Amino acid sequence: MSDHLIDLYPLCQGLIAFVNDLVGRIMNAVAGGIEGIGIAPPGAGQPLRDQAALMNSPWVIGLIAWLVAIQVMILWGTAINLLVMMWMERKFYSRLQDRVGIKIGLTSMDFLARIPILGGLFTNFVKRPSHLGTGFLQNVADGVKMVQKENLTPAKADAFTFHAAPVLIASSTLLIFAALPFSDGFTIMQSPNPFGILFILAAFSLAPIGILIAGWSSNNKYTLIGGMRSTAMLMSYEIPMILSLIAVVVLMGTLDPFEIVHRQAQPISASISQLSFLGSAGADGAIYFPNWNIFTAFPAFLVFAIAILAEQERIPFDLPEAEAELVEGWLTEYSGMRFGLVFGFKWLRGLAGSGLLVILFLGGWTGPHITLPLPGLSLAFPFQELWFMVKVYLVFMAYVWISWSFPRIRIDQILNIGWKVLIPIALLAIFLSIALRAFGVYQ
Amino acid sequence: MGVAEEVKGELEAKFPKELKSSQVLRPRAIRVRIDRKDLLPLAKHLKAAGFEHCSCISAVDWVTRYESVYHITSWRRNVLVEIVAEIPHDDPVIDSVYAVWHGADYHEREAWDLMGIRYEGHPNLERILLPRDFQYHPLRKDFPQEVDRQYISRRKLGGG
Amino acid sequence: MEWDLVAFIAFSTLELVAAVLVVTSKRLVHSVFWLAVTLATIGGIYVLLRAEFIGLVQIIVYAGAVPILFLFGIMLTRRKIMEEPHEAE
Amino acid sequence: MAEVGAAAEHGDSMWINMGPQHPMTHGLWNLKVRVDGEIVVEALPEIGYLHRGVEKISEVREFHKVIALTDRLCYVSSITWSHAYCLAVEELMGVTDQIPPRARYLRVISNELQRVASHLMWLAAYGPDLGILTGLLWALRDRELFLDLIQAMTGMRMNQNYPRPGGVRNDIPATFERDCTKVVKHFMGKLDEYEDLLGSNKTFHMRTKGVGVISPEEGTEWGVTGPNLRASGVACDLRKLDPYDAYDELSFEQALDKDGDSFARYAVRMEEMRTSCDLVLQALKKLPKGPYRMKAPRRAEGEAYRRTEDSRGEALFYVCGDGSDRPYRVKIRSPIFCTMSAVPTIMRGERVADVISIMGSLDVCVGEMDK
Repeated sequence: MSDHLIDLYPLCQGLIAFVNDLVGRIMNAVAGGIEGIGIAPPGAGQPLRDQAALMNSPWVIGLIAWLVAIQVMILWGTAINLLVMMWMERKFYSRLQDRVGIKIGLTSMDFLARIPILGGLFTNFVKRPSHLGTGFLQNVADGVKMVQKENLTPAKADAFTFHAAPVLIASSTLLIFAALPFSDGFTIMQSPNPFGILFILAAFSLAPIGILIAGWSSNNKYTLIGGMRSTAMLMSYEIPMILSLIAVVVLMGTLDPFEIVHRQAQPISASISQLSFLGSAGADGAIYFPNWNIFTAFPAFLVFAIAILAEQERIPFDLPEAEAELVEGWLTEYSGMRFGLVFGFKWLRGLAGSGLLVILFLGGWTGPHITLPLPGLSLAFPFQELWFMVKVYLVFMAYVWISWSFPRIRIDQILNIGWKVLIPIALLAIFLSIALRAFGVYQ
Repeated sequence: MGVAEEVKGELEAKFPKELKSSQVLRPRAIRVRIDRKDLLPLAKHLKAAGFEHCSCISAVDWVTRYESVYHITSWRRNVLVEIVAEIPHDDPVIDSVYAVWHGADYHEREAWDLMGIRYEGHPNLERILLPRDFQYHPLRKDFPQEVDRQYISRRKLGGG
Repeated sequence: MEWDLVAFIAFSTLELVAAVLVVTSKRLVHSVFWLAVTLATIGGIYVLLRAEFIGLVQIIVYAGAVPILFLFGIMLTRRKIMEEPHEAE
Repeated sequence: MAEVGAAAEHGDSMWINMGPQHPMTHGLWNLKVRVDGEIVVEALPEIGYLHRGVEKISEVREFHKVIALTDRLCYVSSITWSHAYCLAVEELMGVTDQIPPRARYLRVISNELQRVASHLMWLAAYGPDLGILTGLLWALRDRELFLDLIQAMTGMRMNQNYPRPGGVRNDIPATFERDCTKVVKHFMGKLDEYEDLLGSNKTFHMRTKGVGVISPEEGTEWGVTGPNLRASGVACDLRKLDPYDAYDELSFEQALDKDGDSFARYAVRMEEMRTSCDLVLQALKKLPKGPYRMKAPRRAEGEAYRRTEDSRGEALFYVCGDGSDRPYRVKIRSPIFCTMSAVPTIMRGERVADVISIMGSLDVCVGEMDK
């Protein structure tokens, strides 16, 4: 646990006081110059006293502090991560394909060199501006392009559901991040959170309705088939996903993500005493073998990882939008930013899925760290969010690796794998977990 | 005696009157020339004799007559028979060999499309390369080659 | 003010309106959409009643069940599900 | 259109247009499939979108000027098409026996390089069909090497205009042999990488094995040729059966498979790339000295045909002359045109997702199909 770097409450208090003061000064300057109006006699100081009092009440300041916190979390949790993950995927699969990939970056903006003051800093950019960047801004450019495009509604489409579906998909995906903790302190639903995992699953399971509605309402055969396939696939992979989750829950005895992560941070000998030779939590800083669920519930991990791969509609399972046969699947008819929304949310689902995988099986945000000797603070380094993001990105990279080296498989094969392979393995995993608990091997 | 002479001998023995001429082109290819009415019996005989592959059907407009040229291959015996069936110019009709070799399907449709030879007995003799509402058979010699170009240049001269 | 009461009134109003729309909608998909809204708001009411587990399970199960209902609706009703342009002629 | 409307009324099945603008069609054509759920009940290819009237235009051009048209029959396999035309014209002119030996070997080399480039283009298109974009990038990367070689040979990167009646356009540059050996040996190593990515990939097997099976009888009946028929086990390689150029002086085995499914077609094409590389190396070793072209006559009379093993199957040119310096009639037999007539038979009973797997493995080239 580390202390807070910034306390938001006094910050917001100071901010509001500053705004109040500023407004008062302006009012005084404006109204004070007009004689006879009398709303603000010179020297009264506070023209909007009651309002200022309301704004200064702890209730409002607390609300604003909360909003700022939520905004920062959502922004960092989704928007920034979305860009980072898209960039990582594009760069990574470019290397797999023996090429360099996207290169638009800050250095590509050669107008920076023409700004008189900053010009000296950016002179190098002029020569081959588009060949110098890291490519991070490419996704921003794509997003801007999407925003500029027209939002078309097909003539015979069912306008209400056609427009409602992206909202449903986007909002349900964002709901996941309300309960997905990035660290002990980083969450909107605070610890303890007894049904956090259940909430995430509930939010995960809302998207198929949106996809089905989107596919139907576009009034296009490709989207209809894509929507049907997508729903069939997501439904049938949710079952092994939840079953494999039950195996973990049986081991851990809780649905609280914080509790699950804390239990995984302990050495494995704390749960299985027979494995004490793997090291135990002794002195501070001792390296020990952690109690991650990937070791104790490996079949469940396998099933869960494959199910998450399907939930992301990534390539071995991307039949719903198999571009070679169904053009773009259920999102064929969407255009402009509405397309960008539903398309980009695939990455957010990937982020949420990878995060869930890390929390459930890979020890979440825990890992070896040192405490930085800062005056007045006890900051852990690498801090918890960094551990979490490193793990999530590694898991995500594994998914990218898989999806760019496999062909997509057929819908009947996908469903066969789901029902005939994954569900038996998941049931086996539950059985194993129950056996571990029942015979007292796992405490 | 090579395999081509063998096949030629067989055909001459089986169809003594029908073959107008027969010659060996290369060690593994022969050419026979027949009238259009003898096509189907010859085709059926060839099919029974192991010529299972219909390579190509070409239609040629020799102004005085049409020719429908069949290249029939046997993969196992490795020999090719080129059948030149003559068709009178005023009545461009010939029997379809679709029932013998299904591979003739698209070739006959193409020949009908481009040359206007009607293949009797073809199940679906429609235009294949050109639009359905096209009215001419462009590979005929009386279809002027330069029409389109003149049309385009006139349109250009007219400013459109 | 009792926020629980406000939320309850909001949820139940939404639920009632959606439930009415389920029955009155002419198109299959609209009914399904409103059905999903109805069931999700019932989940919200469960949460308000301090039965979080039931509420979340309600959402998981019914969000899963509704698309299957919809699939059955499409498969088993012989109505045309798409606007075929040439059928208007 | 009447039957299409009737089927839609029936309600159980629906028509899907895969084309003319569809990721499945590599080019401009339309495959209408009637599906019952995911099963294809009926498939109707619609072709002709790219008809340019090559046969008609050829009739007003001199014999050697037609080569510029045959180059453009298939943009990924220009040399093999022009080569087939030149062989037919030489036969018509009666100079087949007088082609200089060096020209015959140069033709083999250019043909085989072109075949590898064409098969790589097929592989590049087949990858994204099945969802492996990595395959596309890898195949295009290696195709670039072969395009460079062909460019060194012919001077052009695309639509190479190389064969001539009587030989080839120009001799190879001095460094060609060294470069070619290097590239071909490098590429033979890369072929094993493709085997890792595709051939030994279980998911690839799931998509291609047992899909779109063409039986030998069916394939021969419908006029399927080339790698597609050899995948069914019919030995129909015209380089062996009806040798032209220097093929009878080189030793090679035709690639055969027996399953006739998409995977067999993939395997045959991969094997053919190996064979082609081997042939190039052999021909380079045996390359005789001497002139690379003879002076062919300008006029010709009569009829002649020649068939060659194109990258996609049996290419046949039937050329007639009336004694002038222009062909009287040129008939092109396109292998894909004939394969397309078998598509309704192959497709029946397959799944929609497999339509892509099958059409991709057939290697459609619309330019030569529509002429």
